[in-house]
Amino acid sequence: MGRHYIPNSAHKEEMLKEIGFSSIEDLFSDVPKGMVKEFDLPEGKSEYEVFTEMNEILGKNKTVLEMPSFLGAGTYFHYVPAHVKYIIERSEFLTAYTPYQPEISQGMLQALFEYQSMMAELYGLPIVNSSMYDWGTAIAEAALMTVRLHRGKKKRFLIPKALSPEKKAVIRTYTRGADLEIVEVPWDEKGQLDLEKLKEEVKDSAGVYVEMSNFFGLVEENVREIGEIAHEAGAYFVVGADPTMLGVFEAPGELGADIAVGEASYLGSPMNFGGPRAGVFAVRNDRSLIRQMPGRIIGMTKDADGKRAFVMTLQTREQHIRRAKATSNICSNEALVAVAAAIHLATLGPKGLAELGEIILKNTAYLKKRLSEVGEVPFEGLYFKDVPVRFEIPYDVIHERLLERGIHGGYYLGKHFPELGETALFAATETTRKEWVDRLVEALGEIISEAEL
Amino acid sequence: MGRHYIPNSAHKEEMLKEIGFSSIEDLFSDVPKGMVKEFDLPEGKSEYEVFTEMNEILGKNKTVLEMPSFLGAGTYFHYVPAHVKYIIERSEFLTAYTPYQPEISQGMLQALFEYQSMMAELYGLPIVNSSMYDWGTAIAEAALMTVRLHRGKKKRFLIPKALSPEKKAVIRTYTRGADLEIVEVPWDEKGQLDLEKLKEEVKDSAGVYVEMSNFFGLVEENVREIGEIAHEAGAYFVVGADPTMLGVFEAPGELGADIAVGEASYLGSPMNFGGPRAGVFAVRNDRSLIRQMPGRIIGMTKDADGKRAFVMTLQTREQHIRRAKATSNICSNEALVAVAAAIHLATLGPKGLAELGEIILKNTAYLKKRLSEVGEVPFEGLYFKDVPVRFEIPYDVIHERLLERGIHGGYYLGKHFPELGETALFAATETTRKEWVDRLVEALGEIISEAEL
Amino acid sequence: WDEPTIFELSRPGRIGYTLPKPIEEVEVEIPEKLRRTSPLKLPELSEPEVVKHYTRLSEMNYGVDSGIYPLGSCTMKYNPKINEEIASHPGVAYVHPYQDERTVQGALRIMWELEQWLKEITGMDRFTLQPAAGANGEFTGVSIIRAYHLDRGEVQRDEMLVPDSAHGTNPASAAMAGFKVIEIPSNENGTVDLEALENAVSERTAGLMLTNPNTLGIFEDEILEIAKIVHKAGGLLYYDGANLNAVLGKIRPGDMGFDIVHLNLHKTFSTPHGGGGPGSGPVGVKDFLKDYLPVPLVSYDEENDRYYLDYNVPKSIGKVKELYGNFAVIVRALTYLKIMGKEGLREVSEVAVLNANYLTQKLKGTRGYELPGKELRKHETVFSAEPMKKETGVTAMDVAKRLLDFGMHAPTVYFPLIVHEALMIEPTETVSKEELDAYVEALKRISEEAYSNPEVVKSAPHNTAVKRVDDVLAAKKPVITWRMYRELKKKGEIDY
Amino acid sequence: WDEPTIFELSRPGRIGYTLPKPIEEVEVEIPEKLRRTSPLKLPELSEPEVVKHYTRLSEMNYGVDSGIYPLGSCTMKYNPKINEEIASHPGVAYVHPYQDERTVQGALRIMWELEQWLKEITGMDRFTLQPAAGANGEFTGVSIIRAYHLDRGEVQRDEMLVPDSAHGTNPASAAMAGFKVIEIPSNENGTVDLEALENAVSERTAGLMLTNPNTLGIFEDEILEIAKIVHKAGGLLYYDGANLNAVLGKIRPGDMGFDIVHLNLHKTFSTPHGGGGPGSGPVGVKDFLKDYLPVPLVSYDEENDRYYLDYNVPKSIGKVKELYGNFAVIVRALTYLKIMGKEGLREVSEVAVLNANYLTQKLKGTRGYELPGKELRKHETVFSAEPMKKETGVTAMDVAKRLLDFGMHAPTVYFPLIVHEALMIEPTETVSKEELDAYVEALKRISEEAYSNPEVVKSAPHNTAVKRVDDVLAAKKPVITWRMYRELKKKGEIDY
Repeated sequence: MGRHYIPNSAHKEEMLKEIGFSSIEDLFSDVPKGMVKEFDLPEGKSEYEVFTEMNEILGKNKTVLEMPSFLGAGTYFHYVPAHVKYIIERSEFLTAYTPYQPEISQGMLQALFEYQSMMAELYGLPIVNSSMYDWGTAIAEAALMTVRLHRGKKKRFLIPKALSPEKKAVIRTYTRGADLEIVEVPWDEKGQLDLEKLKEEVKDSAGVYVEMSNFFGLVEENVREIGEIAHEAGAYFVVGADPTMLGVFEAPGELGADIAVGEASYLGSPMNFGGPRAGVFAVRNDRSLIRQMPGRIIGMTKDADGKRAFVMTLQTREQHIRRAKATSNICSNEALVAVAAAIHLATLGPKGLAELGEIILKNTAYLKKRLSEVGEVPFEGLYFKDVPVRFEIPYDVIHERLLERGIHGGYYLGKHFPELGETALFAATETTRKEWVDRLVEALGEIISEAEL
Repeated sequence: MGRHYIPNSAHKEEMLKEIGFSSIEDLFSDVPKGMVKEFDLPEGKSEYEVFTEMNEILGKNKTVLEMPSFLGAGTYFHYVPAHVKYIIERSEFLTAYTPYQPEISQGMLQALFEYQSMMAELYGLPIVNSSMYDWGTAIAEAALMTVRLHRGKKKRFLIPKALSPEKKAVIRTYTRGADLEIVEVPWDEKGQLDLEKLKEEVKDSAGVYVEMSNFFGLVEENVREIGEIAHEAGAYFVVGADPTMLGVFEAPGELGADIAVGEASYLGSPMNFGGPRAGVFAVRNDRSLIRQMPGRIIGMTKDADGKRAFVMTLQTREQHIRRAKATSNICSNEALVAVAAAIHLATLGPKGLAELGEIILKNTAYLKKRLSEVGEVPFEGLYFKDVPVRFEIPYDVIHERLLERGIHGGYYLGKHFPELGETALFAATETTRKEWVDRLVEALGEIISEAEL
Repeated sequence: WDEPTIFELSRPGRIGYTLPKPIEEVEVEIPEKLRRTSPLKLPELSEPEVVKHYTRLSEMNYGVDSGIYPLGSCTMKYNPKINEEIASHPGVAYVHPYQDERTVQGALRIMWELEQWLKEITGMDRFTLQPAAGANGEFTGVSIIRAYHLDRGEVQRDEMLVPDSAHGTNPASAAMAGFKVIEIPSNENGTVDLEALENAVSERTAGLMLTNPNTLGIFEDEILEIAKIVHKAGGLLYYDGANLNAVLGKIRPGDMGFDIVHLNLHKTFSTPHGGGGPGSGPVGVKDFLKDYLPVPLVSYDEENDRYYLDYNVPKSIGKVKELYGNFAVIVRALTYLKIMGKEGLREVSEVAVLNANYLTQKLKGTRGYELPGKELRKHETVFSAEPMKKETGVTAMDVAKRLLDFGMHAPTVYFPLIVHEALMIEPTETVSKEELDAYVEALKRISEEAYSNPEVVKSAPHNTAVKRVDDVLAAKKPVITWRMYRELKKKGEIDY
Repeated sequence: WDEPTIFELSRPGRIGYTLPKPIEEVEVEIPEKLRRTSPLKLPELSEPEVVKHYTRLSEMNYGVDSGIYPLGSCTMKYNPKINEEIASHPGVAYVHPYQDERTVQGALRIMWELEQWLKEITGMDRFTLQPAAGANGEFTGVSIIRAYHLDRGEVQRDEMLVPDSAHGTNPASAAMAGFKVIEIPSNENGTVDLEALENAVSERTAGLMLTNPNTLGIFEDEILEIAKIVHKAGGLLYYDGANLNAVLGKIRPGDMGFDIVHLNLHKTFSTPHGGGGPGSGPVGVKDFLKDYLPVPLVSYDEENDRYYLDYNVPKSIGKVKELYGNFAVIVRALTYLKIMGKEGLREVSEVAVLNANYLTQKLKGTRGYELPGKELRKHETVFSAEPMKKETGVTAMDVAKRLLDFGMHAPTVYFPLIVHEALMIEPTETVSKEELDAYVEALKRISEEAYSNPEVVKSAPHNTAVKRVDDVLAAKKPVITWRMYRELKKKGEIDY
């Protein structure tokens, strides 16, 4: 098998002869003796066999189309319009690589320039790169960047305690080499970032990170104030935002952010069991920030005829030129995911993005209202997508019983946030259906009363 | 809803004003009063809602991926390589129409020319049109064509009795307007076309039709002889062939066919619950035949610079020019299905097509061997894809019991061929798996012994 | 660029396929006289080469996603991608038409649901989805007319009336069904001449096939009188649905007096045209004709909530195509309808008509183009380049070819036949004002060129993959296959 | 052609989206200070316009299906379409990463199965699929090296050795993980200078990052000695898998002495590059390092036939990316592996190496191009255009640009850094002999042009959508967004 992908399989003898070799093994004559070996691998199969085999394996996954699911916690079931998928499957986009030759890559370059332009609008910061791996690595790179901006003299970076455990883990791993101290700022009794604690901790920090809605889905009310505290202490202010909220919520740049990050894959990409995703990375138009920025950046310029054209730019920050002194090691990024986000944004426009944000707010409010009937929402406030609910009985029991009823419940918080007790995060988006929520609440009611018996 | 497909929905007032109309209703002022009405139709829905709704409806279909199925009888589960689907989904092919403007349609024209060329190789006849609706309508058009070739002086057309009821019905409907007499020639005790009866009936016939493997899957042994009988009687010889057998079986043209027909969708297209399909239509290189041929034909020619180019040709046969005197009314055909077949054929090549034919023969042989253990195969001979099996108990009982076991049995023959008794056609292709056949035979064994108790 | 034919790309020994092994390695003996001995010169390529070849060919083709495609009477509207996504569901592709009804309830429900939409949209009472295309639908319709009259013993009704502006398929379909075709002239407005119609009808009249709006894009405002005349004479009224986009969601053929309707799902209902097909041409009839429809119909047993194939059609004309129709096309159309809904469909016709009139008014008065018939158009418009031809020698075909140079698809040309040098333009509702403006601009520029530098138009196109294609040579010396090409080339009979 | 930006195509009021209604029409109050007041200048278009725009953009882009794409070190092989079909299964797209393990057994099994393949292919004992790309994998690998030494108390091991021919990501990743990078020079053969290596290792050595074959396409034939030197000094050996295509199915990094390996699924395992990503960079380690891998791993409980996410990794470095990796890429790679099988994989490397050597030999001796280092290459080859530059002024960049005129993608240029005017060509196994011949032909023709008419090369490309792009201006006057463009244009600071 495999020969159907390999045209010259049919011409090996002829080609070898033409270049004066007598066998394929001659081409490997520089390999130490005994190193070439027979592998213990299965035989190849026909496409049909692999098609059925992979279909059968994938059929063992239960999808959110088959089973109402209330999982969120950083990954959300948004609907991706069919034309977005259709376009990014066009081989000219799909199979190209990094546009090293701009003259035959104007399509991808322009699409990425448009992505940068749209994200700049959303985040209110004019310099956007053409993607990081995901939101988590974008925060981590931002943390490293704030340290570089302080020339390594400050090695402290503040993050909220109410942050995704995934993101925390990534930040810690990424910053270990640079010996950063990552400090978690707790939430107050309202679930908001504790400003007093922040003031205590902010001294000597290179940067402060906050998200416009925290891991519990609570909209952070004091983003602007947090930024002021950071700036007063000489720290850079890094703001994370879910792009789907930015049609109705103020742009991070307007709230004082020096750097903004987010998750582009919430627009235009399905969940894919967690990947691929794409991190948004935006900064103020400030030479010092731009110089320290990680990632690929597309710029507009002109061609030899004076015509508008696009090209990768500011590459002297990058690893293929600066090597060990680069701002980041990133090379392959998530360009296609970024293009998908751009296509989705171009489809939504300002009105659609605002409408999307409102629908999510309303659906979250409905979910919260109904869940309050069967559990306790620990913090008052405005929720976006996620809602935490505390139960009187162990959540694993609830989870089991829900699953038996064909419903996938929320994300258990107790493991990473034991102080919250038997609390789980339930999420809503524009795809959430009323009948799902009603079924969930009914099931929860039943389960709780059963348990109380 | 719908405005997202309609850019000028946002500019109606402005555009109306610009052309001096004051309202949309002005544009319909020539419509009789009261004719414009409010329709009783559902409101539009979002793409997401329709996506889930259609998914749920389609999810109620049980596919042959989920359930071993032995249905054939003119529709077969062949595997379509992924790249075939991928290419015909490219919008330049998918969304174009008939290539009326050859200068910007060279892609589709060349692809169809290549389809014609490959089918000409398969069927051994050099003139091929760029598709009919399906095999059935191709036979019907061939029948009408043989009558036109006889200037309407012969109005008799012979078909085998062992022909698909679908095809028979189409032939009868199509030829009623021309007052054709359709005569069915029975099979002999070996299941082969009865040559003696044929000789009796052939007199005054405009054409004789036979298929290289009949409806029961039996390979017709005397195709050449049937052609000789037809020709001796002054009738045109029309041969039908499944293209997947033509890598190993002789080309119809070599067996004496004046006209050959077949089903192109067996290559490159899935079953799609029966449609779309595409009829192959090929004739000898004879001016009189070409003049009477139905359908679109692509030809090679040159452009103003003398460069090779492709164009629709011999259009004076067609309805848009000849109107009531056209050779057929066909306008839209099945171009994309034909292109899919061409891509699949280009992928298979001569070796692949022969291998495919052999695999089908072998799998059919295995199916026949195993089914002979539990029922009776009424005719000896070589089978391709379909195998008839007669049971001692009513087939509807067997069908029910198989379905209960998650197996879809064969096509019941008793309705259209009562003389065969409780017989059903079971089919194999290259997609048939050993474990399916073994499960089927085991289940049949159980069902039969249960019934005998 | 030039892409070689796939035969030229072939190299012996290359393989593009994988196939599963046979279940059992038995020898299967093919009788010697049937074994293939003749050459089978199929191309030999690897998969990457096949994909590159067809990718490059596709890039030499213009589709709806490439730009404006205002081919008159073809309704080249945007094909929503959600249609394609739904049609690629395994529940479409991997379903056998003979499966037990209990295992295809989804498929049957889709067909049934589509029928309900089409009934309300047309004002008909029952539909068959079997026809594979518009012409196949027309044949179905006229076959029903034939069966109806025969059934009533009116064997003498062998004349089908067809306006001179009709699509070519109308007379061709009528002839195929055994009718004599009687052509009805149009009046100076571009609509059916009532007097001529009165004179044409008789006890031999089987029916009248009509498109409304007609192929000039003009609404037959006397449609109720037309219906009265035909019905009074004992004929039936057949609606060619090719132009339904003009009245979609606003006006129903059934309310105009039509008895039979065919629709083109690939035009009005946004399914892609596939470079010439597959299409789908459902046929709807009024109640009194439903017993003549092809078998099977799809029916719904409300009591048992069960959809089924209904073969109980007592006077059925039989079958016009194998099986049940182009199901994958049907799925797309239903998807579209559900998204559009009542208001969406009305918006379609309103904007389609607005766009056509906008273009008409913007272009009107441009030197060389003439607007025949009434000014008020529906979804399409027809101009005549006759003045231009007379004054400059530039023909409608030249104008069409020159448009290609501007990256735009040409209109339908030389149709309808009653307009000399016809340019038949149907923008559809899915193009923007800017695209319409650019199209008008291009046509105006061509007019200027025709009067100042006609050669540039006559020798167009200049910027396309190939220059103007010699179709006369193609017909004179047919080269239909690669094998023929090589043979003729060898003999020196062709020089390209 | 020129395609306007999507902002220029925007018209107020147009709508391209549909959204479901909210569950309940409640007022949700956004605190005033957080409500958006700043402008949100997103484009407004209908869906057909969006699709046309991006379709046209795509047609201005060159991909693997467009023609030969021999970008050195990038392994731009054909991406089988079956990979895409499997990756579009709902069981990929519509699965949440936090779902109960019992509902994602398919996903976990796919990850587990892929790991088994990769283990055998590399000779490693355990893999993480978490890294999103090669560089992310490198960072994972060097972080493991760091954790390993720290865990053993060898805090002084802060030096990472990297050959001067290495990919730029190697030193960058090492630096990110906190290492000091020590560059090891190459010898005249183009391979690691053993003496220099001997001199460089010390008790501060954490490890050596190596690509084999290296970026010149030359196999490090002294690899066993290299391994010995590094291991003896207490360092670990890291394998940059970017060039694995050269030895796939024939030789295992583990057998060469490597302790850690990263792979690029988007290179060696045929998943598409997406215009720059997503990729996937799994990292494999020998048994003694498996406790340092990122969490979670995917394990299989044979007894209960259950796959699970395994967080029990005692000394884990943590996470290098959220969640579990680019699953949709992983699915594609496994599909490819199952089709290829043992023999298929070996065929890949054999023909990839054959193609590279064929090209090398065919091009060798052409005026202006020089072949540095050893002649025998593996999957790629590097020529220097230094003689051409000296003799004609035509640079490697000019040669690259001129190739575009022939409809071919350029090689990687100016890399590896140790070769002046480098042209780094990696044909891969999926191109045909004719494509190789045509590429050599083009390079020879460019050589002729350089010596006869250098201007035509220096001013290339001539036949592309845009002429040579001014990247100096782009860096001098950055224009990163549409808003910046408009502002700068208004101020007159840019003239395009």
